[in-house]
Amino acid sequence: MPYIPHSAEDVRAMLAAIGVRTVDDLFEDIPKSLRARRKPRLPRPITELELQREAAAAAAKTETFDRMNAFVGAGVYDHFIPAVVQHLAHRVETVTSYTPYQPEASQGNLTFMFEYQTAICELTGMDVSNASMYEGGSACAEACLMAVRVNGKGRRKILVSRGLHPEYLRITETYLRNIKDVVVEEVPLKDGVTDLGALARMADADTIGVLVQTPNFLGIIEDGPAVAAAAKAKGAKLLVCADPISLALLEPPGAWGADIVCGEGQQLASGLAYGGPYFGFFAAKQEYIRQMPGRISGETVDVEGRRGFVLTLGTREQHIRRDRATSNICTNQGLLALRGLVYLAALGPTGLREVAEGCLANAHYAAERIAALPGWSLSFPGKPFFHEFAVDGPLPAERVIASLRRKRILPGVALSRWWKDAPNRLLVAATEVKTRKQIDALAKALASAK
Amino acid sequence: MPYIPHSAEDVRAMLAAIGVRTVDDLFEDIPKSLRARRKPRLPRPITELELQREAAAAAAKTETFDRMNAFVGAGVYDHFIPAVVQHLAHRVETVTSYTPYQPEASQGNLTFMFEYQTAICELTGMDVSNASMYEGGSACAEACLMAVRVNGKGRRKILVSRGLHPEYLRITETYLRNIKDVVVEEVPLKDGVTDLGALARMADADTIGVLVQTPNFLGIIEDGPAVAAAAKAKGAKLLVCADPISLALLEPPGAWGADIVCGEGQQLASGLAYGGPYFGFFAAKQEYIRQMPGRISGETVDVEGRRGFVLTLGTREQHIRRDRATSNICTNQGLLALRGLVYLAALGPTGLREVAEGCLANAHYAAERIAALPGWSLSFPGKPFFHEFAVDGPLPAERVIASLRRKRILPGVALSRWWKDAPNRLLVAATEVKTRKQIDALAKALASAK
Amino acid sequence: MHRDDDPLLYETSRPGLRAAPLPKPEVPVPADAIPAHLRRKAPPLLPEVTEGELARHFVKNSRKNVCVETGFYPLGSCTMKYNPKRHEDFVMSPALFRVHPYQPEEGVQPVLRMLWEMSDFLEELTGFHGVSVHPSAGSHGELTCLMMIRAYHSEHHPERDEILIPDSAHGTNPASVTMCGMKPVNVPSRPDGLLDIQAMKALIGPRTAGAMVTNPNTLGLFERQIHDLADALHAVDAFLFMDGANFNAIVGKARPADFGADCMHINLHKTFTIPHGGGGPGSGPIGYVEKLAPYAPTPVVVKEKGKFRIDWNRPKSIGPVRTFLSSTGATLRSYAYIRTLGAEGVRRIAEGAVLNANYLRVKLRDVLKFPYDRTCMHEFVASGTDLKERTGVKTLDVAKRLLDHGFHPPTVYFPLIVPECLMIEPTETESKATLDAFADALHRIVKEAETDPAVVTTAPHTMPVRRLDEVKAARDLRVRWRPEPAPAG
Amino acid sequence: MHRDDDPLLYETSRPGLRAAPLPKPEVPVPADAIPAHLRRKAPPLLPEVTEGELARHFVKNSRKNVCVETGFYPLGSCTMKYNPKRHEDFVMSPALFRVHPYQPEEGVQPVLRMLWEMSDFLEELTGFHGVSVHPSAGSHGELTCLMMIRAYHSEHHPERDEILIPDSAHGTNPASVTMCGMKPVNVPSRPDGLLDIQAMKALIGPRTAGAMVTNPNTLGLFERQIHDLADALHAVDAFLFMDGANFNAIVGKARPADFGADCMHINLHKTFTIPHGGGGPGSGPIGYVEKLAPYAPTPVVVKEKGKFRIDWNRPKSIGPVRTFLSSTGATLRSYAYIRTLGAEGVRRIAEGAVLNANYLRVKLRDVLKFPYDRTCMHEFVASGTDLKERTGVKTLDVAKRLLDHGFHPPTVYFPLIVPECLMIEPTETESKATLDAFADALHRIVKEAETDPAVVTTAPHTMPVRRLDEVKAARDLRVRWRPEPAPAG
Ligand SMILES: Cc1ncc(COP(=O)(O)O)c(C=O)c1O
Ligand SMILES: Cc1ncc(COP(=O)(O)O)c(C=O)c1O
Repeated sequence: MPYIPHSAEDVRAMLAAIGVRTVDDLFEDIPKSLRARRKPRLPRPITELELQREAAAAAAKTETFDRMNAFVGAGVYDHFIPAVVQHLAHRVETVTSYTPYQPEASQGNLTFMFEYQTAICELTGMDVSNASMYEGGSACAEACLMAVRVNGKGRRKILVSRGLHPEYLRITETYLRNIKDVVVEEVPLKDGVTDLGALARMADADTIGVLVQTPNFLGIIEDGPAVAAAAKAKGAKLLVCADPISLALLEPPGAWGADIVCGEGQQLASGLAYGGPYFGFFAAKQEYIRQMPGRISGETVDVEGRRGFVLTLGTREQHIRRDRATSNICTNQGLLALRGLVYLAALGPTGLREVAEGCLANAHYAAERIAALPGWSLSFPGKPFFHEFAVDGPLPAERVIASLRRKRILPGVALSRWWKDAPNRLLVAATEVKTRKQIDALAKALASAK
Repeated sequence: MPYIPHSAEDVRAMLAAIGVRTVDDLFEDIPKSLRARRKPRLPRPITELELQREAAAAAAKTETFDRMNAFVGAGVYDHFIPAVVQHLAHRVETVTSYTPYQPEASQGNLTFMFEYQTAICELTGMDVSNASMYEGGSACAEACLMAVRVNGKGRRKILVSRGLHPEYLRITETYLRNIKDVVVEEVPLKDGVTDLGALARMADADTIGVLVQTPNFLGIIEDGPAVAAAAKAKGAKLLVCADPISLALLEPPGAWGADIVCGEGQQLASGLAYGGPYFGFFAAKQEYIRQMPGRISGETVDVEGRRGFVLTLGTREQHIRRDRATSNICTNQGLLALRGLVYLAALGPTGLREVAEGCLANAHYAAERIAALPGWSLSFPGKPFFHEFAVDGPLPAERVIASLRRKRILPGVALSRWWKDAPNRLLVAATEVKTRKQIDALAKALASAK
Repeated sequence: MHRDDDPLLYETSRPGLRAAPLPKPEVPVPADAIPAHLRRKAPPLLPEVTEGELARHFVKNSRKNVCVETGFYPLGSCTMKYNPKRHEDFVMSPALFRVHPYQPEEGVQPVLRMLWEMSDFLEELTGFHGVSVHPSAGSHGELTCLMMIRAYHSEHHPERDEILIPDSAHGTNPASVTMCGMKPVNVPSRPDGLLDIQAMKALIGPRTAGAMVTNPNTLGLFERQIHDLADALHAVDAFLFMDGANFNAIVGKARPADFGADCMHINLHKTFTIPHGGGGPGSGPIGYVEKLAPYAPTPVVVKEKGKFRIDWNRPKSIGPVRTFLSSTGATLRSYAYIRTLGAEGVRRIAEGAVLNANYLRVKLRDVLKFPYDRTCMHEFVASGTDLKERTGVKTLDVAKRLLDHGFHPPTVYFPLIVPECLMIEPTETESKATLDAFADALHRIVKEAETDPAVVTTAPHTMPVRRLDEVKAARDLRVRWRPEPAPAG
Repeated sequence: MHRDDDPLLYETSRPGLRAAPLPKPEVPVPADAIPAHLRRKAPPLLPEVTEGELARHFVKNSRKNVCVETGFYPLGSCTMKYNPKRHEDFVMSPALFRVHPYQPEEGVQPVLRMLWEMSDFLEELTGFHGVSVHPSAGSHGELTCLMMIRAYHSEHHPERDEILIPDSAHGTNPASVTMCGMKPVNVPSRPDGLLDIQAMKALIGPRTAGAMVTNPNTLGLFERQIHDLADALHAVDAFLFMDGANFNAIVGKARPADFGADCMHINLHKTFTIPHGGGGPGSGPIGYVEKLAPYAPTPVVVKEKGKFRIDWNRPKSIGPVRTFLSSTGATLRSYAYIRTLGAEGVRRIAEGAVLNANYLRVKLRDVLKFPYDRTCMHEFVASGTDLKERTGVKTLDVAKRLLDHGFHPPTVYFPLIVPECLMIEPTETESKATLDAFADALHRIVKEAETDPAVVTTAPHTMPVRRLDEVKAARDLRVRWRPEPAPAG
C-alpha cells in the first residue's frame, strides 16, 4: 500500500496517543457479526509497470480510433483536441480540489465556472447556465423535471420528439416514470424530422413542454422555429437538446424561443473515452434560474471591494434545501466542463466556426460520395444535416459494419438497433478530423461491402 | 502566427507611441544590403491537427520500442518511468522558468537542484555534485578538463580506458585536442576489461588522470579498486564514468577513491528520445569544488533567517569569470535532472535496488539462454556484468539484427561498428522492463537467425 | 501571491486573436447546406486570445485554488485523499480513451473486460449480489437505487412511497427521494449520534418503501444496530438503502450486504480515488441484493463464452439513468487503484483512515468540544459552540483562519444536527507530521480567538480575496460575463 | 503564499516508505553476479516517501518559482517567450520518444527525416551552406564553431590562436575561446554601443584566428558594420563567428550568412521556443560556410535515394561534441514551431519582438536613463545610475521590487559595460496591456524610490524568502543535504 505515509514508528506513537494497542481495536464498534469473515478475494496487486503493460496489451487488442478509419457518431464525436486542453485543464490545482464550498480558497475554479457559464449562454443563446450536469441524457431528463417545476401547474404532458437520441429518451422516461401525474409522450418523425403536424395535434393545454433535439439523432437539423411555434401556441415550454459544435453555424435555440437548452458536452474536448466522463450542459431563461438544477457561480465582491465569485442560489440545492431541492445533483462534471472552456477559449468564435465548417464539409462530401454508390442512397434526401446522416444500403447495416471492420473501417452505427424496421440503415458521422482520403476509402469499401 | 497578442488596433497605437509608421521602419538599422532579399522558403504552415496527424503517421512508420522486443542499450537504456515523473517535473513553474538568477523568485528550482545534488552525491559516493551537464559524453570530456585544472601542473597525459563508450572517447578527444600540452592515450582492454597491466605501465608521473567506465561499454563491471590503485600509485586522479542505476548495487566510486564521477543521466527517467534531451551528472571530491564546471545550488539564509538556496560559487562560471571560467556551460539540462530527482525520490533506495536487481536478473537470464544456443557464446565468460553483455554468434551481428528485425525483435547493437575485428559480436542489454517471455523470444529467434 | 484583480479571459479578448487554428477543409464547405432561417446570425461571444494568454489565465487562476496537492484538505465526508498519477495515465491510454461506446464490441473487449471486472471487485468488497457501474456519482447512485426500490414496489405494493431518513443524513438523500417521486420521513438521531432504531421501527408503516442509512454515519460513527433496522424493514417487505459515501472507513473490513442492506451506492471518487476535479467527475456504482437485481439499470456488460457483450435485454429494468455503460474513464481510475492495491492494500485504506481520524481526534480534544467523544471511524465531528460563547469566534471564522495557517478547512455546519459543527476527515494518505501540524494550527487559532479575535473573524488574510459577499451575489445576480456597453458617442 | 520553511524531501523521509514499487523479477536474481568487493555496502540515502508526499513537495515548491506562465519575464538576452503546448505533445509521440539512437536506421526514418529537414530549415533561415543540429546549447555551439575554426587553422595557419571579442559580449564567448585552447582579445565598444570596427581591424594580426560578434548585440543594437569586419577578417583568412542568441530579432528578415559571418550558433530554446526548464534543456545548432563544412561535427544525417542515414565518415571533422546526433526532443520542439509558423509566421516573430521592445522602450523613457537612446531591435538596455545617485536605490533593488509588483525582473548588471544596467527583452508574445502594466510598475517603483526607498531596498516582500545571503552560501558551503547527527545516548 504505497499511499500511507506512516513508518512503523509513527503507527506505534499514534496508537499510544489514542490509547489502544492495535489498529483493529479501533474497529471495535463494528459488531463481530458484521465484520468481514475473510480477506476480500481480489487479484494479486500489480505494480505500475505491470499496469502499463496491461494498458499496452489492451491497446494491441483494441480497435482504437487511431487505428481505424471511423465514422461512428450517434451522440459521441471524434473532434480535434488541442494540446492546451490537457495541459491547462489538468493542473493539480483544478484536478485535486473539491466543489468550491470555501470561495476564498477556490477563486480559480469559481472564475472558470463563471467563464464556462458565459460561453454556454453564448453558444445556446440563453441567459443563464449552470456549471455542468452528468452528461447529455440525464441533462434532458433534468430539463423535463425543471419544466414540470416551471410549468407543471395544471399540466401533465411532456412531449418528446422521436428525433431525440434514443438513449436520452429512455433516460427521460426512466426519470419521469416516478413523477406523479406526469406522462411522457413521443412525437413521431416524418421524413427524418419531428412531424410538425403530429406535434400540433399532440400539443395542448395539458402540455408542460416539448423536448426536441437538433441536429436530431438522424443528423438532421430540425426546423426549430416551427417546433417552437407549435409548442408556444399551447403555452408549452420549449426544451432543446443541441449539439454544441453545431451552434457555431446554427441559430441558437435561445433566438427561436427555447426555454431550456441542454445537451451533451462531450464534443467540447471530453474525448471518446468509451462513454465518459463527459458533461452535460444546461442553460435556461433568466426567469427560471431559481428552478435550475446544479451549481452556479455568481459574481460578487469581498469586504475590500474586490471582485470575486461564489456558488450562488445555494437554496436551490440539496445541501441547503434537502428534499425541496431542484435536483439531487452534488458531484457534477467540473473538470470536463473546464476542458470545454479551455477548448472554446482556444478556438474562439472563428476556430469553432472552422470546426463546424469542417464537419459540414466532410459530412456533405461523404454523403455525396455514398449516395452516388450503386445500391446506396440518403435515407432522407433534401433534409439539411450537419455532421451526420443516415444512408440506406443494399445489405443489413450490421453486415456492412462487420465487413468493413476487416478493412479497418468503422462506417457508422446500425440504426436497426433502435429502428427494427430499417435494417439496412446506417448512421454515418464525419467530423472535421476526417481527411478526404479517409472518406474516399469509406466510399470505396462500402461499394464492395458484402 | 497564433502567438502575437496584438489586435490591429494595438499595433497602430504602439507604432504611434514609438513615432514610426510601419513595423518595417523599426528595421531601418539593418542596412538594405544585409536584409533578406526574399521570404524564406519554408513548407506551408500546418495546424496542430495536421501536426498530430504527422506524428501519428510517423509512429505508424517507426519501429518504436512499444512495438519491438528490444535489447538495444549501449549507453541508452529503456527503463520504467513512473507516471509521477512527467506529472511532477513538468509543471509550468519548472518548465517555463529560467536559470535561477533571481533566487527569491526561484526557490522551487533551487530546492530541487539542492536535492538532486544530494542524491547524486549519495549515488556516486562523492562530496559535491553540480546541477547537470549536457549528457554523458561531454561530461566525461569536462571531467578531463577539470582534471587538467586540478592536476595538470607538470603533468600532461590523460589515460582513457578503451572500456569507455566509444562515442565518449571521441568526444573527449575532440575536446582535449585543443588543450595545449595535453594528450589523450588509450588504455587497451584485456578480456573485456581495462588491462591493468597496461594501465600500470602507462600510468606515470606525467599522468594527470585515468578515466574508466564501469560497467564498461561491453557491460562488464570493472575492478574499480584495482584501477584506482594503479592510478593513485602515480599521483594520477581517478575519473569514473558510471551507470547511475548500477550504483544501487555497486560500491560507489567515491568509496574506492574516485576524484570525479560523471556519466549519463538518461537512465534516470529521461526516456529513449532518440539521443536526447538527457543530462550528464557530475560529482567530485569537496576539495575540487572550485574547479567544478556548471551550476551549483547552495544553502543559505535570508535576511529574516529563513533557509533558502542560491546559485553559489558563481565565480567559477562564465557569466562572472568569462575567459577564466571553469567551463563555458550556461544552459544545462535542468528539467531532465529534475526528472531524475523525481524518479529517484519515487523509487527511494529500495525501489532503485529493485530496478537494478531486475536488470541484473534479466540480463543474466538472457545471457544464460543465449550462451546455451548452439553457435553462440558469451564473449567474455566469467566476467561480472550488470545489465548488458557481449555475445559471439555464428553470423555477422549486422545480419542477425537484420534478420530479427523482421520478427519485431531488436537484439542489440553490433559491436563491429567500433571493433572491426569482431564482426559477429552483439551487445545485448536487458533491463528490468523485459519479461521472461520476451527474453525467451529473443533466444528462440537468435537460434534460428540466418 | 499577487492580489490584484486578474481580468477574465473575456476581458483580455481582442478581435482576431486565436490560440488554435484549424486546417482548411479539404473538400468544399457547402454554402447553403443550412436553410437561411436556421443559420446563425451573430457569432457566439467567445474569448479571442493567443495561446500564451490562455495559458497564463488558467495557470494564474488555478493557483488561487487550494487543493490536495498543495496541502491537507480534511473536508469531512468528501474523502480528499491523494489520487495516484498512474491512474491518470492509465485512463488516457488508447484502449480506454480512443474508443467509442457504439463501436462493435469485438473491437473493445479489453475495456469491456475491465468494466466487468470492476463490478466483480465491487461485489466482492460490498458483498452484494450485483453491482452496476452505470451511475455517474453518489447521488445518482442513490436515485438509481430508489428507482429500483420503487420499481419493485410498483409491482408488489404500489402504495409504498415513504422513505425513512435520519436527520444526520446528507442532503442528497432527501433530495433523491423527492426526485424519485417519494416522500422522505425525517427521523431524529439519538443524543449519542446514532440511529434511533426504536423511533425508526415505530415509523415503519404501510407506506414505507424503505430507509436510507449512512454507515458509518455522517458523524463518523458506526451504526451498530443497522441489522436490526434491516430486519424490521425486511419484515414488511421494505428495503434498506445504505449511503456508501463513507465506505472508506470499512472497505475490506466489513461488507455492507452483511449489515442487511439491500442496496448501496459507492462514491468511487471518495473511497477509490478519482480526483474530485473541482466538482467532478465522480462515478457512483451501486450494489444490490438478488431481489432487486431484475430492476437494475441497463445496459450491463455480460460475459459469455469468454467474450464480453453489452446487454440491454432486462425486461424489468428501470432503464438507463445516463447514456452508455459507465463513466468509463472515471470508473477505471478506481479499477487501476484496486488492481494495484489488492486485498491487503484495500483493507489498509480503512485501517489508515480510522487510525488517522482517531489520532487527530485525540490531538484536538483539548481545543474543540466533542459532542460524541468516543472512538470514531474515518472522520469525526467537533463543535465550536463553546468557543463561540467564550470568544465570539464562530466555526466559520475558524475555517477561514485555517486557510491562513496553510490548511483547507474541514466541512462546516454539516451535519445539521450539531451546532457550529466541524466535520474532520483526514484520510489515510496524510502523515502524522501533517496531522500534528493541523492540530497545532487549531490550537494556535483558538489562542488567537482568545487574545486577538479580530484576526480570526476577518480571516482569511492570505487568500486572493477576503470574505465574499454571498448575499450580494444572490441578490444582484450576475452569473455570466457581459461586455461593457460601448461608451456613447 | 504560505511562507514557512517547507522541509526538504529528505527531511520528511521515513524508512520503509516508497512511492513506486517495482514488480518482482520473473527470473532469479543471481546472488553472486557481483564480486563481493565491488558490491555496495550501504544503500544510497534517497528520500523514502509516499507518492502523495512526493507530489505535495514538487507542487508546493514549484509554486515558489516565477515563470513565463505566471507572468511577464523580460529577461534580456534569454528570450522568455511563450512555449506552445503542442510542441510538448509532439516530442512525446512514440515515433520521437520511444526510439533508440542505435536502432537500425530503416526503422526510424521519420525522426531522421525531421532532423534532416530541421537543418534544411535553419540553412534557409540563416543563409549558411550547412547546419549541424548536433550541439546541446548555445555555448556548446560556440565551442563547436571555434573548434571548427581551430581545425581549419591547424591545417593552414597553426599559429592562429587569438579571437577578438567586443567587451559587450556574453560571458560564454570568452569562456568558449579558452576552452578551445585559444586566447580572447578584448575590444572595447564605441560610446554608441556598437563595435569599434577600426579598433578591431587594428587588432587583427598574424595570430588572429577570428572574431566573435553578437548581432544584434547585447545592447539590442544592430551592428551595421559587421560586413566590414567580416571583410577585414576574410582578407587575412580569419573567420567571423556570429553569436546567434539574438536571432529572434532578425529571423526571417535578415540572414547572418549575408552579414559575412562564417559560422554561427542558434539557441533554439530562445528564438524557436524550447521551454527553458529552469536551466535547460536547450539545443544549439550551428550554421557554417562551405569553407568550414569539412570540419563540422559528426555524426550527420544524410539523405540518399530518398532514405535517411547517419553518416560518421567525415575525415576532417572535429568529431562529436556530444553523444548521438542531436538533443532530438529539444530540437524537434523547434521543428514543430517552424512547421506550424511557416515563412510568414517566422518573419512575424522578429517583427513582433522589435515592435514590443521599441514600444516598451518609449514607455520607459521618462523613468529610466537610456545610454543608447535610439531605435532598438528585440531588446534594449537602460541604466539605473541616475536613480541610484538620486535615491540610493540600486538596480538590484528595483529588480527585487519588481517581483512584488508581479513581474520577473529584467537581466541586471549585464552587459558589463553599462553600469547599473537593466536589459529588457519583452519578446513578441506579450500584449500591449502587459507592457503597459510593466511600465506602470517601473514608474511606481521609481516613485517609491523617491518617497519610501526602504520599501524598495528591502524588497521582495511577497516572495517565499527575502534577500538571500550569497556570501554566506559561498563561505559556509552547503551544497548537499546531510542528516542531522543522531543525538548522543
Ligand atoms: C454522505 C454523502 N452522501 C451522498 C453524497 C453525494 O455523493 P456525490 O457527490 O458523489 O453525488 C455525499 C457527497 O458529498 C456524501 O457525503
Ligand atoms: C548572447 C548570448 N550568447 C550565448 C549564450 C549562451 O547560450 P546557452 O545558454 O544556450 O548556452 C547566451 C545565453 O544566455 C546569450 O545570451
